[in-house]
Amino acid sequence: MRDWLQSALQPAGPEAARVHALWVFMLWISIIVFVLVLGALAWGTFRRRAPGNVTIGEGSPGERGMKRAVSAAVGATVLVLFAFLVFDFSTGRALTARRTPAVQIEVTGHQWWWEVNYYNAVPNRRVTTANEIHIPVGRPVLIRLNSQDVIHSFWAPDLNGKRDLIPGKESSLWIQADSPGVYHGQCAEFCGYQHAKMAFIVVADRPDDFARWYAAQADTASTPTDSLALRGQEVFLSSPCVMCHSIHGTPAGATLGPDLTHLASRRYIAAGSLPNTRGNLAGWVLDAQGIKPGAKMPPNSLTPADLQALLAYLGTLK
Amino acid sequence: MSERESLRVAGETGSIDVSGLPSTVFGHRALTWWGTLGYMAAEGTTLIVCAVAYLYLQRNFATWPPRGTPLPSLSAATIQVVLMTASIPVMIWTARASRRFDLGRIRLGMVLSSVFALAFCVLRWFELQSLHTRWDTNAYGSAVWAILFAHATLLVVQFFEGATLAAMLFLGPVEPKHFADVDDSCLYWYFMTGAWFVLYLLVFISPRVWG
Amino acid sequence: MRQTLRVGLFGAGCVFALGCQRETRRFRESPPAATSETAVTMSELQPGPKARDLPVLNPYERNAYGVSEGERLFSAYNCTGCHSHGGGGIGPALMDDQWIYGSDPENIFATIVEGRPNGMPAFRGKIPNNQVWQLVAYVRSLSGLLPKDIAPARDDHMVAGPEPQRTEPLLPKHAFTPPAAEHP
Amino acid sequence: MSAPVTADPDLVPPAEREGVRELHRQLDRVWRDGPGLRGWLMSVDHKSLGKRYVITAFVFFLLGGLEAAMMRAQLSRPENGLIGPDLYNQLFTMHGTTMMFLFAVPVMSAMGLYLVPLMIGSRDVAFPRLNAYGYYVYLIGGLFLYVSFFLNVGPDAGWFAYTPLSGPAFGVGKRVDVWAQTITFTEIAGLISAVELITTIFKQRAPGMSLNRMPLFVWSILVMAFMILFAMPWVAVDSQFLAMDRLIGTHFFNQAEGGDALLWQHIFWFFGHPEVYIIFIPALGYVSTVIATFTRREIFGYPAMILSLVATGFLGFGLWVHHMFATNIPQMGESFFTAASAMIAIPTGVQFFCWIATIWGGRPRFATPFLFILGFFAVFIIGGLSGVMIASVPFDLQVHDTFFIVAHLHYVLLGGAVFPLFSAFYYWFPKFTGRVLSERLGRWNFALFFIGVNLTFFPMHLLGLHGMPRRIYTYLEGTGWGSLNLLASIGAVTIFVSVVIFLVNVARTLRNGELAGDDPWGSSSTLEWATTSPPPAYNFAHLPVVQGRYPLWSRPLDPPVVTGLRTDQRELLITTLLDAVPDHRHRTPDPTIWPLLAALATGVTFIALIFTPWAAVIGGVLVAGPLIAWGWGKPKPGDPVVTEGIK
Repeated sequence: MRDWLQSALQPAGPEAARVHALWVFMLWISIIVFVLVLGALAWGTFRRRAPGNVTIGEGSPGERGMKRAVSAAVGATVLVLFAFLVFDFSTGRALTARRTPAVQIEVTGHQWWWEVNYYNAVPNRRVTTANEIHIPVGRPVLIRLNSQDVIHSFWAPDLNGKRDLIPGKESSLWIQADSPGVYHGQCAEFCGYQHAKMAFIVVADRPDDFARWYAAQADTASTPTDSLALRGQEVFLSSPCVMCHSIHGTPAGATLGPDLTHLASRRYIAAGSLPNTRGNLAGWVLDAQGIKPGAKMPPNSLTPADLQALLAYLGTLK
Repeated sequence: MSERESLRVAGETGSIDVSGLPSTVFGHRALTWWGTLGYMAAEGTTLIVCAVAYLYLQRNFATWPPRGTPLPSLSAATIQVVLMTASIPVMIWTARASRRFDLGRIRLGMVLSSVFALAFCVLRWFELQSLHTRWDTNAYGSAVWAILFAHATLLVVQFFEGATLAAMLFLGPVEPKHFADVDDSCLYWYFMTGAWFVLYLLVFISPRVWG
Repeated sequence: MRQTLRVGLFGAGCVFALGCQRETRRFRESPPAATSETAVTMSELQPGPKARDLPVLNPYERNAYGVSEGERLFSAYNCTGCHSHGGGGIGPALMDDQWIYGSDPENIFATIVEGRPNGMPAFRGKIPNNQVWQLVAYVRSLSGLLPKDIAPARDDHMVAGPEPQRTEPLLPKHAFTPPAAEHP
Repeated sequence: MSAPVTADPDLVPPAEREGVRELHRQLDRVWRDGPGLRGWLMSVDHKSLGKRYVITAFVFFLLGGLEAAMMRAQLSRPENGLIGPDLYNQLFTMHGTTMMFLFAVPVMSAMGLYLVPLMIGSRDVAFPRLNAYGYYVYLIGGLFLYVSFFLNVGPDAGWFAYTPLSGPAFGVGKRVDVWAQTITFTEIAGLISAVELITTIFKQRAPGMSLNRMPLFVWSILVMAFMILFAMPWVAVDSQFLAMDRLIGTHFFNQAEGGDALLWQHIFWFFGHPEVYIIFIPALGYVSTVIATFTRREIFGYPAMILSLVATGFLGFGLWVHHMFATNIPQMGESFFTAASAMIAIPTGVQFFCWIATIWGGRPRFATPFLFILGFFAVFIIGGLSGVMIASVPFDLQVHDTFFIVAHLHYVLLGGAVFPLFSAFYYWFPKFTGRVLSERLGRWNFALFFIGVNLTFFPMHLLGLHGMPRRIYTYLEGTGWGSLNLLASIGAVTIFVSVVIFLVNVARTLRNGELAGDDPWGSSSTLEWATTSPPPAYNFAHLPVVQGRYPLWSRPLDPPVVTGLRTDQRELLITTLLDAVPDHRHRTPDPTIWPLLAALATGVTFIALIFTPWAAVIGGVLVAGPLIAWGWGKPKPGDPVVTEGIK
């Protein structure tokens, strides 16, 4: 079933499932139409004809039969299109039906990563993360979409269709996952050099897992205990890192780049293009341009010791 | 039976001798008339796009023109309208003269037309002043400047064409086709002025009616 | 004939060079440490005999991408907080042609890296050198010290015009009113 | 002078033979282009210009194809390091811009400019100098784009150049300005060709060719011309708005100052969707012409065909929003545009069924042009069906901006335009050059092209459904898209080979292909086949008189012709709009250099406009000079001159 990383043909939520049903219907209609039309063409082209050649330009016998056939074909076309419209409109209505969202998430597009903010009535319980969206399984979730720079498009094929993120024009999208799992998504509107590597994942958790995850994310980062990590924190705070990234619980509070408060808890770095391993992280910190040319993360030169310390510190940001 | 009819009947049976046909005609019979019409269609569409942009951008503002930008003053634009209205009879008169191959009159007509066109261009300058905004102030400024400039290109083209034609008619050699050209230039004139009447209502009046 | 050909080729060469230089996107810059901090002398005092101070040339002055990056960083690093979009505020205006500490690239570089009295903070170690040079290029473009075809055009922010000229902030179309959400 | 009625020296009694030869010599003297390079540059003949137009457009087709090949090479395997994002973005922008603006539309109007006067029995288009001007503007625009590309100033914001990515804040450097001005160039050329074609078709048809006897090809060109006339100004203005935003700081698309990014999309697609039909409708004309010739019977349902063409032309303007379904527009609008998009399948269906009926009732002959038409049926139907699918909003939201769309649009445009175009090349090549292309190579060309197209683009449907977005310069190993992409890249190689075979075929034929004679197909129905191949500078010694819808099929031995046009100067016969009754004789201009100079001045102006707005003023003066000289022609001896007080 789920043998593709992301696919509209392996629906994992009610929205995607409806669209998939529509697709199957249209596919079969199309196959039938295709076979019929090309069959008629083939027959018309290769049918055996009476010997002896007709003088050029003279109409052949059976014009009236042809007239009937053509009219019938046109009528059939109209009927098929009508059926298609009915199915389409019913699907469309179902998809835009309003529900009470279990969670509201504001997703903001940046060149080239996704900022994720969870609404919460209690201001200091709001959660900010990046490129990784956790949702409770089996519950409708409302995604509110905005962009900071250019037009992006939010698309997780397994869950629902896409919706554009247009600067200054908020839009919204419903997603819902039937079963726990990780669903991949990607930017679908050309947005510059790294449009190709602007991915994200949606993680559907069981309700209790989700609550646990949310609680953890809402906390600030704990001050490291071992000396190496402490050294790493100094490195972080005294290097260009702090110009763009924020870690709650430390002076680092910039919002240009992804929030790193719980970096170590994420599955991927660099907007879904690298698994979050120590080695990848090191490569990303030193030479991001080698991995995502044009990305806004500048290259950094750190002494091996500093690098090790920094990685140790980042590793503590569970 | 008219010349044409006889030719048609001839065509149904056999060959046709067209040596008797005229070589200079006016109105929709002439090729240039259709050419002019084509360009009026294209330029008309251009003006429509500018108007569409104006109306579309309006939805982004609570007040139109935006708060802080005064309404465009009417004086220059209204004078423009009056002057254009006044010019139309002159051009009709010129068109009639051209169809009668009256060289003297169309010379006068073309001179008048270039004078009018020049006056329009000058007035256009004052109209731009009377907008009380700049193209780079906000979307409203951009839209109105775009409309006035798009229409200004028509004025400039008309002045250029009128002046050249006048010069030709005086310096010669004058060919019959030039009479047809004068006729077409009058046609274009009606389009140019008519277009301005509409745009005047859009840019200068409509904000006053529903701001 | 051959002469004209040669001239033509030469011209084409120039255009090519300029076009390239203006348009290249240089993503993979050498890390900050590679360009030594001492490329710019911060003080007149030097050990040993006086060395001729060569004019430092900024790699981004002729590169539109570098300048636009500088523009992005200018607001990203909140230079706008004090200098506005060049108009000035708490800090001096950068659009005019008055320079307290000099308008040469190396002077502006020093200003950013070392900081200046009365409020200009020092960004040494915080901003990688290549980004500083990008900022320098942009700052110089603000007062028209860069060729027009390289300086960036208007940004997508509000124009720095007199207050009443501005439009009220726009309400997003189809604004969404959040229904009551359960709190996890 | 009274010329003998028949223009073929061998058909007239010996006594008159010399007179006929003299007539040919005389007309040739008057209509031939001047000698040498100068004459070549001064030419205003619709045939030499049309030929240049077609060749130029085809060269751009090859360039666009090479760009596509590079992209396929890059995508052939995951994480490929062949091409970086910067170059890749330029490549797909150049590919789209080239194919849409420099190849598809120009080649269609070019074929029209060459063929229409021949098909309606006239001697040139309505405004020959304007025709030359239009071609040179188009040529300059194309060269400008490619020179910029090689200077690394190639546009990189996509052929759709969505703001704000293409705007001043994110579109760095002059790349997008180059794009915007290229658009202006090509739109001017397009509008000129539209006016040319409409006037020519309305007023220059041979006596007796009333509207209801007009060949279907001419009808399709007419509809195309009208669509160009009302669609192209939209994108021209839009790109000027963009250029102004970038150069003089206007705010059309700047959200912060009340501009609107969606305004760009609305205006662009209000042109962009008709654009597709501007490309597709002339192709329908080729199909009808070729089918009639190779089934040797008249097209079934002539009135239905015309009504469908016109209906398609109108409906084409009502669909643009289906390119913007993902931008959160109101439900009501979506439903309307879905219905409209589905609706347009009906007129297309009507034409398909009429063609099938025609073939059924006729006696097909499987020459290469007809093979390409069969290919057109198979390929285009797939594109049409997937087109109906993506008219559905929910489904479109899944596949929008994915490779499914890439597959769809290539099936539609290659199937709907390029297959018929190749068919047209093979069909009319003898008329253009006087030699017939090799059938054997032609079959290879067709077979490989057919296989290649399906091999390249069918897998893309699956890629799109499996989540591969458009315009990505690479993709990760884990996506599993590798094998399908490799398949597509192999298909691209096949297409490449087939196009090379076509070029070889052309080269060999030009050197020593078999001679065509007037009509190598033996069963053609339209007037261009009534004259020699290639046609003489004056097209016809005597303009034909038309007495039916398929003049060459119901042709008496001694066909009626028009006499009495002056032979000592270039003169056209103008007829009435509806019934094509002779109305008057029109003096048409001789060769001149001014259109070329005017085009050069225009080019300089537009290019300078990228750097300073003042270029508009200086350029205006610059262009005015050649235009005055152009208009102020000295009358030739024999032209009537008006003296004082003529009444």
